[in-house]
Amino acid sequence: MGFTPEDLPKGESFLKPHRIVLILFAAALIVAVAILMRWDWLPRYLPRLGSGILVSMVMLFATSILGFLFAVPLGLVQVTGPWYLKGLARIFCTVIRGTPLLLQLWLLYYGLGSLFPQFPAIRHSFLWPYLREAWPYGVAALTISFAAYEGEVMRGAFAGVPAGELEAARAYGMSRWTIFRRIWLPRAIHRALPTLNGETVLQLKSTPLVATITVVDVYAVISKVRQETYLTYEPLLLLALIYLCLTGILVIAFRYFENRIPTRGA
Amino acid sequence: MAADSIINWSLLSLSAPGWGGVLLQGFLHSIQIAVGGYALGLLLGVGGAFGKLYGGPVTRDLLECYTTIVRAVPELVLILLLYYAGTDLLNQLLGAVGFEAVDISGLMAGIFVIGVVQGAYSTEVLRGAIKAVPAGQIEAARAYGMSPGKVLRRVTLPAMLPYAIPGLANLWLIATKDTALLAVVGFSELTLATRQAAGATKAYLLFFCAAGALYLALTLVSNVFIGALERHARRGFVEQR
Amino acid sequence: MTSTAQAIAVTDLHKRFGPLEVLKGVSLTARQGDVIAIIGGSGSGKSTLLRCINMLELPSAGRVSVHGEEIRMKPDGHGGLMPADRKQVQRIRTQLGMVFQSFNLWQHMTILQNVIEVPVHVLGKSKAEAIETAETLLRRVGLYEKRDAYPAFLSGGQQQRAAIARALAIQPLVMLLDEPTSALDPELVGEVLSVIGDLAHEKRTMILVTHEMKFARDVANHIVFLHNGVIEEQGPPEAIFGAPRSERLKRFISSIH
Amino acid sequence: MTSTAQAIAVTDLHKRFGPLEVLKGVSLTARQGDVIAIIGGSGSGKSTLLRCINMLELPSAGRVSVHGEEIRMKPDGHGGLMPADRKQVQRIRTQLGMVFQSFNLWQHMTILQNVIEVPVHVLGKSKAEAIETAETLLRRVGLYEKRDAYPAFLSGGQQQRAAIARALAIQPLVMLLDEPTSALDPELVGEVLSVIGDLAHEKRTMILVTHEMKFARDVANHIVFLHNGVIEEQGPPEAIFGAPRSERLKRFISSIH
Amino acid sequence: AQAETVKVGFAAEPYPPFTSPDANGNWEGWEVEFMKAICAEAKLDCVITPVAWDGIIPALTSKKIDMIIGSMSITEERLKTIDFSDKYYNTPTGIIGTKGEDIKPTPEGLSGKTLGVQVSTVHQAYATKHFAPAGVEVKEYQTQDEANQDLAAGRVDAVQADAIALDAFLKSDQGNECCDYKGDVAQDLAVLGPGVGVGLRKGEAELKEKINAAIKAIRANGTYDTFSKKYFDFDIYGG
Ligand SMILES: Nc1ncnc2c1ncn2[C@@H]1O[C@H](COP(=O)(O)OP(=O)(O)OP(=O)(O)O)[C@@H](O)[C@H]1O
Ligand SMILES: Nc1ncnc2c1ncn2[C@@H]1O[C@H](COP(=O)(O)OP(=O)(O)OP(=O)(O)O)[C@@H](O)[C@H]1O
Ligand SMILES: [Mg+2]
Ligand SMILES: [Mg+2]
Repeated sequence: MGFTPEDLPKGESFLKPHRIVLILFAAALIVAVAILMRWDWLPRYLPRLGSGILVSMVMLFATSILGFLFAVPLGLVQVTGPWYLKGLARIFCTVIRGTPLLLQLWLLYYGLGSLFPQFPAIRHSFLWPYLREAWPYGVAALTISFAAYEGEVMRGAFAGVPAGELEAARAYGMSRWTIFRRIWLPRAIHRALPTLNGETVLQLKSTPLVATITVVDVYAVISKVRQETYLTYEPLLLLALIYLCLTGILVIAFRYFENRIPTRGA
Repeated sequence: MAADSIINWSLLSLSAPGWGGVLLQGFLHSIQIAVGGYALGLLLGVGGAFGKLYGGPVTRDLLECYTTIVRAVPELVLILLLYYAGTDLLNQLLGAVGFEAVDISGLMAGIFVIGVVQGAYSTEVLRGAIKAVPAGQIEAARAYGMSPGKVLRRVTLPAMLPYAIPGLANLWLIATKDTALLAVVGFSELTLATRQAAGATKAYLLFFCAAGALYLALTLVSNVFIGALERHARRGFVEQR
Repeated sequence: MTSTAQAIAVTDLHKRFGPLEVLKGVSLTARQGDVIAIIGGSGSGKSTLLRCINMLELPSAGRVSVHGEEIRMKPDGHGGLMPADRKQVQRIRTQLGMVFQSFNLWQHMTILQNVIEVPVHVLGKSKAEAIETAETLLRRVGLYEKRDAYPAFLSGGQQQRAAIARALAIQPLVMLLDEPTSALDPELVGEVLSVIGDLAHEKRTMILVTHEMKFARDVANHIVFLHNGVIEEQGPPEAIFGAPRSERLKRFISSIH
Repeated sequence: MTSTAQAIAVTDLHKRFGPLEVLKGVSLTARQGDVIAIIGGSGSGKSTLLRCINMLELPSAGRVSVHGEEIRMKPDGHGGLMPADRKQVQRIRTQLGMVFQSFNLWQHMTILQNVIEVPVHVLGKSKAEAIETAETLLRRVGLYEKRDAYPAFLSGGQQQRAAIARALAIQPLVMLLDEPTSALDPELVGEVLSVIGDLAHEKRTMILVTHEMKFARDVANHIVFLHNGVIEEQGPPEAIFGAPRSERLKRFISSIH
Repeated sequence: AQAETVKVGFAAEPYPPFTSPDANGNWEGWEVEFMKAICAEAKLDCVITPVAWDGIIPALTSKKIDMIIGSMSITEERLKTIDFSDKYYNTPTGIIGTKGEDIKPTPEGLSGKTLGVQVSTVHQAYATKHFAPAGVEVKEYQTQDEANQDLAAGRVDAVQADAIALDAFLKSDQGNECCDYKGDVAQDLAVLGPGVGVGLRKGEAELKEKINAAIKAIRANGTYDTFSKKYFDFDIYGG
């Protein structure tokens, strides 16, 4: 029995005898699932599944990019900002992280959203066609949530950039904005990438919540399959598979960015 | 539309016709599930982490599958799958060996589901924490002739705590909020109780805010305890700004 | 403007951290081409003095001039000083090439990117021109082959040399070096020594902190012995090491076995 | 059992990391009371040799004896060796006091707890007795006042001394020290030197790795020059530093300015 | 005979006047009274078990509940998976909409509008079959309450549901203010089915007989009418 990772065998080939057995077993399981379960409904729903996946992806990308844009200032002011901004950012992050996303979503959609029509000014404004849709509320709630979680991550990342590297930048006469743009931000993002990867997977997994406010994402499509076919497991298994694939794509994409700047393993 | 724009606080009173009691009851259920699920998850996590670090190749690969799949599939889907298929399978198994089908209560199912999900995450947190212990600390213990078990008890476990606590604390907060997902299987925890109260009284804003406040209070109280625990575990470690 | 030959002038510099007064009135002049070595015990304020010269630490009192231009300061309202003109400090810093004890290379850039960063993004040189200069410098410190490596993959000595190349790339009037040979093995110390010797021949002014007395004696033309925040003694190496006058310096030198 | 005077015997030791052969057949004997200094360039295998002696690295081939008892090895099935008897290794390790280059103090214990940990939990001494010994040792290395501090709050020199106290507390037959003066200022090097001198007077055997030649010359009675995984030359300090024979050693010593 | 325990499932959301929770956490409404009457009559020891509507059929088939008394209409599609007792009520299907909006309960009258329905109801099936092809945007909600909510909030123009449930909504402050009844939809037996029955697992003939007998009995002895009068001023059993 060893106690450091160094003791573990490494550098061996991926295909070892027990792996082959495991893979065969998994393959058998998949074949059994494919044959023994009912999949005749699949072709009928394919187009809808496609558009559902598209909606999920759009939700994911739009909200993570928007959320990240908010997260950078949120993290930054918590590290260097004046006390009132620091306090506000802290409160925002604590409140959002302290309450369930589902609740925030409903609060926005059924709570806030149902207040709007009471004001004729809003009801007759050009915004109304959007405000009566569900997706803006979904995007808003997911963006806010991502911003709060990422704000924390970026706070840690900004604070974690070695002070010496910032000092070096100052010592060579960089202005504060140049330091931020050239050294602090890229370095912080570089440090935060592995965490951001995990958080983006979490964000992907939060997207099905928008189905509860009538946005038809892939989860909603699968729900519909379940309700229309009264099948319990098959649609859920397919859904799990879809999310596994999406996660895989995300992980690979992030790996690519991480590897652009190599870091030395511990 | 002035009817419900004036807040009717009496709706929150603890006894009927106020809904405060129902909400608190749901809150209690949420905490029960969170505590149970978290404890189960921790148990799975300790086993998983050690299995992954020191187990045989088969154990490690199986655990890798477990953590990868559970962390990649949305909790909502896992809860539905485990709730329906998991209990179904269990009963079929029991039936096959000749036992009576057991009746799995919503509470037990909830704890089971949250525990399985949490187990995957805490496996990773604990594994990372053990790996974060500087190799030199463990080498020093071995250099002075400690047996493997002693190294684990006297050095590895206490030394990894500071690295594990932030992650484990996050998991606890996630556990308290994941209970909300059990609303989809009709378990009457805080979120569902809120929805019922809001639906019956139409005071949506009021009840959503009340539930939010309850969750937030739980988070804040937890933070106090976590902070104290972390300070204790970090004694001897330099503050990292 | 005073004589152009005066590269750095520090006058009656004080620095306190809360209750602790680290520098208690230090005055120091470096003429162009001088190599000044600051020696002294741990905690005597050597690094703090170096950092005050380029305003990485703000002095509590005192004046600093670089090539005859005094850095304008104003009270910060807490009993200390702060720069009156941020732009002036930024400009003057581009004339001071600092080499940090812990290198402080930017980890997200390759060695070449580290070296051209300031010329391109602060001094406004063209990228092609900056790369040309940088490659010459890297060749000189023996790191040309490593120009596309990231700092984390270099040995300590290589990082040290990259940090020197980065400081040289801004063509500074004055180099400030904080323990440039710490954590190097004897052979590498020799290498760094020769690079610094070359720089001295080019009449570049250098102020360096070191705890390797041999190194100080070989490279500097002026030694400053700092003790408890004041300059106990200064002078040419022969005088300092050969005929120390103060009790403290005698004890310090005798401890070097 | 061979002569009790033979504290450590390393015979034809080989160590490879994958394709890289770091030690290519090293033999070394230390009699009781010897102080052996291992010198050599960066990457020459000094640390690896020290770590092979107490089996922190498993040798690929060769034998190690401690006080005449040979550590029994068996093939590990991948072309290397592994201990045949884990219990024997654990027992022998309690006779070898290792001081690591990076100290490796246990961060979650105070200095006193660090020092009594092994006596109480491995050697089975009573806590009171262990504390008494530990306090004597800490007084001796000048750390008695710091006994309830955690390692992270000590300066480098203090940590270094605590690590020595921890190794001494197990009353080892042999001390293994890896660069015990790295990152210390000249005055602190002197302190460590005197502690090691005291140990030598007690006839404790010591094997130490260092890159400070002065230090090696002052403290050791036998110098081993390692180059590229083989012992190029060994002998008393006067011979090694005064009259080096091999080309490589001449060059290494001349680089010490 | 000894009373056996059966778990009766229904949607955990308010669906007045059939099932809705009160502030004590108790469930009340017409369907709750019907349930009690049936269980008393059939000598069953019933446990009220609210579950999520969209998982109610899996819950039945995986034995988490034993029967569904949750305003579930008897349809061909559902009969493929589960069994039903005889119907115990049948009401028309209607459409409500924003006051003053020109909406008719026909494909043409709804064209270009947004119609809210609850998922996995006959209303969803009906709307999908008859309205969606005519250019009506059909929006699906997890609960009827949410659909009503969005109608009041102006996010949908009309809602199709059970006429009685809609009536209850229109009588509430919120419903009264925003919306009015636009009429019944045309009958389509194949989709809307013969009415609402008790949902049962397939192959449990004994339980099914008991329930059918109990429904007959409470219809005959007047119990059904007695509690129905508290809620409705017409015959909810329907033709
Ligand atoms: N930011 C700070 N806050 C508080 N005290 C500080 C700070 N920086 C330095 N000091 C203190 O000022 C004194 C001088 O520090 P300085 O780093 O200048 O010493 P030094 O002469 O460079 O020593 P060394 O040889 O160990 O590098 C020390 O006692 C140190 O603890
Ligand atoms: N775990 C390891 N895996 C692979 N290579 C290693 C490992 N440990 C050491 N090496 C390599 O073995 C060689 C010798 O390393 P060692 O640490 O013994 O050098 P050293 O003589 O102590 O040098 P230094 O003076 O820099 O400490 C080096 O080239 C090093 O890269
Ligand atoms: Mg210093
Ligand atoms: Mg070494």
